[in-house]
Amino acid sequence: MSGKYKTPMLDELEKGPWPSFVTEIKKAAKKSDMAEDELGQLEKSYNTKRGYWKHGGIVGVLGYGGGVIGRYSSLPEEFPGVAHFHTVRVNQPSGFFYTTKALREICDIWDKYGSGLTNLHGSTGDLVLLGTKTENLEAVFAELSSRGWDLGGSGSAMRTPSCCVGMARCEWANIDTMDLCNELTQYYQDQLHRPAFPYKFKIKISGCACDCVAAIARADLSIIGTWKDSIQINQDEVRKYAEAGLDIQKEIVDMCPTQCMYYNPEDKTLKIADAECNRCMHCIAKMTKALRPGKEKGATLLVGSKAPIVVGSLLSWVIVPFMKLTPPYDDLKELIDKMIEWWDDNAKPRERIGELIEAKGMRAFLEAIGVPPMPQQVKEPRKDPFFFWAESDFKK
Amino acid sequence: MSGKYKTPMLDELEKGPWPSFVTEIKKAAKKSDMAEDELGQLEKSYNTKRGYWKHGGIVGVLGYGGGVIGRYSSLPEEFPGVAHFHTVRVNQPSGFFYTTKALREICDIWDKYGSGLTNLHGSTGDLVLLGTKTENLEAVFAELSSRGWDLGGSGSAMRTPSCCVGMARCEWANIDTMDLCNELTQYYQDQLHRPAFPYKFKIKISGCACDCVAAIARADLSIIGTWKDSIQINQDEVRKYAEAGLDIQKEIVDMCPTQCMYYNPEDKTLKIADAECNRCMHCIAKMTKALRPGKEKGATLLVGSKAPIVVGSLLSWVIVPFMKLTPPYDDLKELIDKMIEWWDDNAKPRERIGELIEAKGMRAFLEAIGVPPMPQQVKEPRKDPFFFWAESDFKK
Amino acid sequence: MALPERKTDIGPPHYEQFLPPVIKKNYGKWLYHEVLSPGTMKHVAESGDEIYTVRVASPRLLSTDSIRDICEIADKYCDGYLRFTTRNNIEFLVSDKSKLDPLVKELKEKNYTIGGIGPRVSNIVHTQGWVHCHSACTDASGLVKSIMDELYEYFTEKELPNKVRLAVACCVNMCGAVHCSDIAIVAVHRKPPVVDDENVPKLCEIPTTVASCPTAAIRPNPKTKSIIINEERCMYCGNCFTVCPPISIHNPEEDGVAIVVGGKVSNLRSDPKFSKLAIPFFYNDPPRWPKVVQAVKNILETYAKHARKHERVGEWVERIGWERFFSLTGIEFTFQHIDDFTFARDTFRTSAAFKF
Amino acid sequence: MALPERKTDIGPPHYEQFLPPVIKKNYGKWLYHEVLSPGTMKHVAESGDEIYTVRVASPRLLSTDSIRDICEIADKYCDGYLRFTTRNNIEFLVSDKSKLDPLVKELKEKNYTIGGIGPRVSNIVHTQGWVHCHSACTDASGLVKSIMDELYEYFTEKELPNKVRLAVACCVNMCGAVHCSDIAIVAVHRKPPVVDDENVPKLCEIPTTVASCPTAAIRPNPKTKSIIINEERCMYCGNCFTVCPPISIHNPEEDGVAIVVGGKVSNLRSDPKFSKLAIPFFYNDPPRWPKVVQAVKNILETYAKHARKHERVGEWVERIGWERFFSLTGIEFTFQHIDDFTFARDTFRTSAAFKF
Ligand code: SRM
Ligand code: SRM
Ligand code: SRM
Ligand code: SRM
Ligand code: SF4
Ligand code: SF4
Ligand code: SF4
Ligand code: SF4
Ligand code: SF4
Ligand code: SF4
Ligand code: SF4
Ligand code: SF4
Repeated sequence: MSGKYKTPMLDELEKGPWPSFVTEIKKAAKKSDMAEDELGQLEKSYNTKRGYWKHGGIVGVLGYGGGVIGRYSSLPEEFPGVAHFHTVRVNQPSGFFYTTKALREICDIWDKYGSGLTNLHGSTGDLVLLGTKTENLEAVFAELSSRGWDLGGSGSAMRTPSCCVGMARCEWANIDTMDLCNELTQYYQDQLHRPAFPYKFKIKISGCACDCVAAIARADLSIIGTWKDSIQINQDEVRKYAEAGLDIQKEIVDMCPTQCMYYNPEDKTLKIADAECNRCMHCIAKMTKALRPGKEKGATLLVGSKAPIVVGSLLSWVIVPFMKLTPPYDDLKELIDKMIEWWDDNAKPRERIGELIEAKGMRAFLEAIGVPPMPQQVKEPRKDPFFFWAESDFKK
Repeated sequence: MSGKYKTPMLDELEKGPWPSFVTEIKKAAKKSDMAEDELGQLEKSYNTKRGYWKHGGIVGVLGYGGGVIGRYSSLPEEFPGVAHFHTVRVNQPSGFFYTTKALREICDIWDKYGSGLTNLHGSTGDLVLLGTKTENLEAVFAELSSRGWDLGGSGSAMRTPSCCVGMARCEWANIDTMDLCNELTQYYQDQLHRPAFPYKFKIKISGCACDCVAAIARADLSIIGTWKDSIQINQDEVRKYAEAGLDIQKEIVDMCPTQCMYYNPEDKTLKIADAECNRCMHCIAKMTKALRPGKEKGATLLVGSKAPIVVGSLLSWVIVPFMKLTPPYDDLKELIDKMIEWWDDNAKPRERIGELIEAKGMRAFLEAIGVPPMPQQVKEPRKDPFFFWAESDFKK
Repeated sequence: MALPERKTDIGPPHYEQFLPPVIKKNYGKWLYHEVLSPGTMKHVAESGDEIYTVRVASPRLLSTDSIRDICEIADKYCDGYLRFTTRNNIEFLVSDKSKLDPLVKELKEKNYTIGGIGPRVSNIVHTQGWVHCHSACTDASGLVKSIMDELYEYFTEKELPNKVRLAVACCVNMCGAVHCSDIAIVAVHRKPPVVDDENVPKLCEIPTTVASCPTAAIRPNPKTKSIIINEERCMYCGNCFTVCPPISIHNPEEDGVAIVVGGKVSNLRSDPKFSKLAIPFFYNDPPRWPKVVQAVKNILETYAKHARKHERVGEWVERIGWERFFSLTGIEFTFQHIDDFTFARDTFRTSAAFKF
Repeated sequence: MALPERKTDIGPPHYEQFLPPVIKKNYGKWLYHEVLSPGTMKHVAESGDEIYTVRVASPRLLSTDSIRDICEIADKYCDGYLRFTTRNNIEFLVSDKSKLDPLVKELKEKNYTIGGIGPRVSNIVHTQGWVHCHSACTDASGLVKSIMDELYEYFTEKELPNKVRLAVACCVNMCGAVHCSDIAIVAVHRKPPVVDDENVPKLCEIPTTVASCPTAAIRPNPKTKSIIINEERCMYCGNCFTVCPPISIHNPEEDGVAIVVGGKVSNLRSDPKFSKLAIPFFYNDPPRWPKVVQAVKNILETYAKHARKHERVGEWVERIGWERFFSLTGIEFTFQHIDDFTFARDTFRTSAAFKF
């Protein structure tokens, strides 16, 4: 099928050393006329500087309200292969680990029923199968689900949770991100597949304050591993770092945000005033052989981050400074349920939980979920002396 | 007249080492029944935990719309001496300098026509004469003005400008705060005495970034002296500070916010990367014999600060990062006139200029007064990609 | 007795006539200053000339007799020249060095309070209170006197890490610099105002009254031609009362004061800062507000103990973090501390790095 | 051909089945890691076991054939185990140290791009663009390819002061982490949308459409049963178009991209930060957007030259001040940079201390 379109613009993007998405589309176009028409339409976009996709209609698989993004070309006659070009969001395994066997199975299914194009992965975390026709959706789903795969979220639903690699390959994980991610995904299957929320709800889980899944910036619930006790110091390794030429004073101590570290260049030892440490991870990250997180591990729960529309972009806000997290995570699930219930009861359509908290006030949210006020929840107390008193505050 | 009231509550406030305002009221009460009834009413307030003043009616002197704060007791029968108890705001001389002769003249007038109570000074800066009757106002004004005194501002008017001591007794003054304060006060006499603005407009002037008149926090226009070139260093004096035991590294260099200072403990010399200095004044303040502001002097103009009502308290915003200020300050006057004109044209009643700028956008204000956008006007650029394009922006 | 002829729009007297000759001569040519004691300093000019300043506390509310007493002293030691500071202290300006010690001696004999220069507590900037303002929800002067009696030695003697600026405002109009003070007290109401529906239509402009509310809690009541307050939304600021007298906000039983901390206006080291809520409420407790006084002292002394030299209160708190401010001072953190006004969002913590 | 029986609500496959045995064994017991080269690292467990990772760039948009190619390599060197990173790179997981070098060799031979580990540029997080999204106002993949070709050696080799996270979003919905990236590109419109009054009433919910506007620029039009846009207030975000298709925001002549900088999500040293506007506009200039590419490179290299070791872009900018960012990069400061959205106030400078 290849060669149907001249693509001088896109061909430019096959030059240069970075792997080319154009090459990928061309590869797929060799086997799929969907991919080929994608190529043609895209070349046209490059010439006219505009997209040719219509607003997605609602398409999906039986019994599910999400997991498929409907997409139609606005030029179906010119590019019939992409007249329908829906994406299928396949829920990735926690941590994005695969065997080649599993990946090949998915490729085979997708060659048969789709464009042969994928995204590994979508920004939320799904394994995205890019472009198929309405009539193939049920087949794709049957093939996938019978092999153990399920769809991810879309629409006003729980969205596919995701997490960093955590304990699988990282020495700093304070919580089992992959297990927790898997557990929550399973626990929220119904909410994931049948959109019934005011808007989307995303969960992301990082094992420590490095936040390698960018949870704090793009999840309605951001779970970030941390510890309560003292950083574990191996003074032998401290000495070795010093001897290997690390300028501990300058690169570590002086960059510690709480200024709670003391380095003695005489005997090459390091001290930390742990009560003042805010567990930012800088020193640990730069001296991983010498320093390790403490032993009393758990997570901070933060709520509300999202992209800019409507009220401006949000980072998540600390709600629970520290929570122990052990399977089956019942406390956590109960708390999330309460958050969602309050949100569901109070939000307007298309209002994210962060926007609702801002609209109703943090107090309303905390009281609804039963979390007391704590200074860790704020950067600083309010400035203007404009504050409310509830009847209950007068009692004492 | 003294002894009319038992004041056990207030008597408590004559104990202790700090000078007592109660003693002052009692002193005045010996001569004035106004002051005596003030004492009685205040004791009542101390017992009942509430004030007994009514909302001020409009009172004043002929031809003026301000300068007097009308005040009436809500218990005129019980305390007839304060049935009327208006304050007269006398415009203080720049820098709060006086001769004893001048002060005594005022005291004499006030003993004759008022309560004998004063505030030296009011928060805005006026010499406040506290408490007289409506029928005395003209007499007070005639006595004062014939001796060279005039009233300060009140109501929706230009308010009495004030300034730090500046060049009169401070080595750091970059501008002649007292001359400028006097010049602007004179220039705005009409606006000061005849309220015709949407709300109050305050001007405060500090000679350097120490801001000893708190201009940045409580003036619609805050003028703060600064310089453009390099801090003048006297290395001999640096050495003397070091020899006298000042820990220059710790107390000066390490506390410099821009980290632009370098101290050589060997030869006890100090270097400053002046382009990176933000002229915060820390080093100069702590080493006044060794360091002096640069020679190219002028001021930063900031706009908008005020108390919390209605939109929350504001600090002033940088509008003009640097302006040379030489008498008769025509550029500055012209610019202030433009600010006030725009404010006057656009504000709702009781809307301060800072509130208006926020409501209309900084661009509207800057364009109206002819000041270009500059990074010094912001702490940081906007975050969300929500911005406007004017037709004029497309031209280039 | 005939009144002298009035003049208008003459403005204040020109300051020059009030300057001591040594200041006039060295105007703009000062070289450096030295703090000689907590209440005295000398400024040295490029010419070598010197001027000595003696700073004395003032209650600000002064009787004419006290002013005359001060004048007498200034005549004796200062050739009749004196000034007041922007924080309402009195400054005796001594041109003749030999008069410095005698001046100090006489001031001490007469029980004047000398101090306030350098890294100390200076006079408290404050407002009218029950002495003169209809809006007052506490008495400013009484609070100031009670606090300064307790902090006396921090004015006259003891050093602190840096200057500590205190302020008191008797209502949220905040006619001082409470919103940018190291430690400040602001009086607050806690109950919605009561509306006198009969007088509101007579005395108030309804649109102005509606617009006066920061939380949009007020709407017109077409029936009564008065207004209705949504009590749920009201946070008792009293601005409606300011623009419309028949709306009464005073409630002696539930009025009181809040303490805010950490503000500054100087630009040294760090940017000017707003004060933040430390303690949301104390009942008015005249004549001496003992709990308020102790709370202020506790904050001041916690600062004195933990801050680094040259750190202002707000700089110290920002270095250690607000969570640590609360644990070090032992102040309880409440729902009132969490902002819910317009810019609340920016005060929520967006970081997993904090102290326990 | 009969389809297999479908199952529902089974969720994703359990991750355990995809873990290499050495990971299963040492799960949660890793001790430390070492970066061996810009694209390889080893993790050492408490048991002494090791696992080697080789990171390879991916365009993210992958054909099934390419996935199969990758699988083939993973079979050969990794016992069939591999993973993808949160930034869409491929990670080959090598349990047998002896296979590391041969793997790297084969990858190089096959022109795979190895790198992205340590203080470097990693893969650009991006979105659909013209490839798949109706909302796209630029093409994300083309921008990514053009930029990464130019920054190639910052992925494969050159060190930077710290990690630099890039992102591209094809509209302000920002389906990536543009709002918290070191350097990011976001596509923007510059003209108000055009309303198709005939179809709006048929296809849209008017209240939802009105509510969708961040600047309250939309009001219902009772006459046409459609809506009216106040063009003065519109800042072209396109959210009305998202909820109501007959409102057309695309304008190929005036659409383009903005560059934002200084964001981060990690908590190391400083709190997570939002990205801020650096350059408000470039015209779309496919296929290679040369001016955008150069602008990104200029910012990156200015950072590389001036930042201290371990400083992220935002930390560097905050240390030197935004005024200095503009002077060092030579970027023009415009009215667009000055915030006028809800929280504008907090971005205005409230200090007399700044650099010229
Ligand atoms: C596919 C994906 C981008 C990608 O190339 O990876 C994507 C694509 C779309 N996003 Fe997204 N979003 C994707 C991750 C995100 C993320 C990042 C994340 O989840 O971590 C965000 C920012 C975080 C957030 O949720 O705020 C994001 C914020 C949005 C928004 C703005 C939501 C908001 O509250 O501001 C919209 C608008 C909407 O929902 O109407 C949106 C809407 C869309 C729609 C459905 C377009 C629309 O207006 O309905 C896009 C479909 C494109 C297409 O045709 O394929 N997408 N979207 C990502 C999902 C793949 C996956 O499932 O793994
Ligand atoms: C006398 C004085 C307090 C003092 O004890 O020193 C004072 C007293 C009053 N102020 Fe003030 N303000 C005084 C300086 C200030 C300051 C400080 C300053 O000017 O540096 C402020 C904060 C800065 C500002 O302007 O925002 C201030 C902010 C207010 C406000 C709130 C204005 C706002 O926009 O938020 C009001 C309310 C109003 O205007 O209706 C107010 C209103 C009042 C009124 C007129 C009461 C009212 O509601 O009408 C008070 C009269 C009290 C009385 O009966 O004596 N006063 N007022 C100060 C004036 C003396 C002088 O002329 O020197
Ligand atoms: C006399 C006075 C100016 C006037 O025109 O009246 C004045 C005079 C001086 N100030 Fe001030 N300041 C005066 C109010 C202020 C204010 C305004 C206020 O408090 O409302 C401030 C801003 C306070 C704030 O940030 O909240 C102020 C912040 C400073 C600073 C900055 C301190 C800091 O590190 O933040 C210095 C520098 C220093 O202390 O090293 C300073 C330094 C000075 C010097 C040393 C300047 C000089 O070389 O003469 C003067 C004597 C210092 C002293 O009192 O310790 N002056 N100074 C004011 C005395 C008020 C009083 O009675 O206590
Ligand atoms: C593989 C991956 C996790 C995953 O589940 O896929 C990962 C893995 C590691 N990260 Fe990360 N990070 C990964 C995404 C992130 C992200 C998320 C993102 O970029 O969207 C962040 C937050 C970025 C931000 O702040 O904007 C992130 C911020 C860090 C940091 C903090 C850097 C800093 O100083 O701000 C460290 C610590 C360090 O580099 O010293 C770190 C350190 C690490 C370590 C060293 C942890 C360890 O001991 O294994 C891992 C290898 C480092 C490397 O790649 O240089 N990782 N790391 C992700 C690789 C993405 C990629 O392909 O490049
Ligand atoms: S977030 Fe922490 S635990 Fe997770 S991969 Fe990154 S560094 Fe490791
Ligand atoms: S984790 Fe961060 S705050 Fe704690 S000691 Fe290390 S660098 Fe300092
Ligand atoms: S503001 Fe500056 S110039 Fe004015 S008195 Fe204070 S230190 Fe001196
Ligand atoms: S004035 Fe401030 S910024 Fe400049 S060198 Fe001195 S301490 Fe540093
Ligand atoms: S703060 Fe309030 S009560 Fe006190 S003087 Fe000002 S307006 Fe009056
Ligand atoms: S007291 Fe303040 S918040 Fe309450 S109704 Fe009046 S203006 Fe509104
Ligand atoms: S950023 Fe906008 S255009 Fe790009 S995929 Fe997301 S919704 Fe579509
Ligand atoms: S494009 Fe955005 S700002 Fe403009 S009308 Fe639509 S929703 Fe409002």
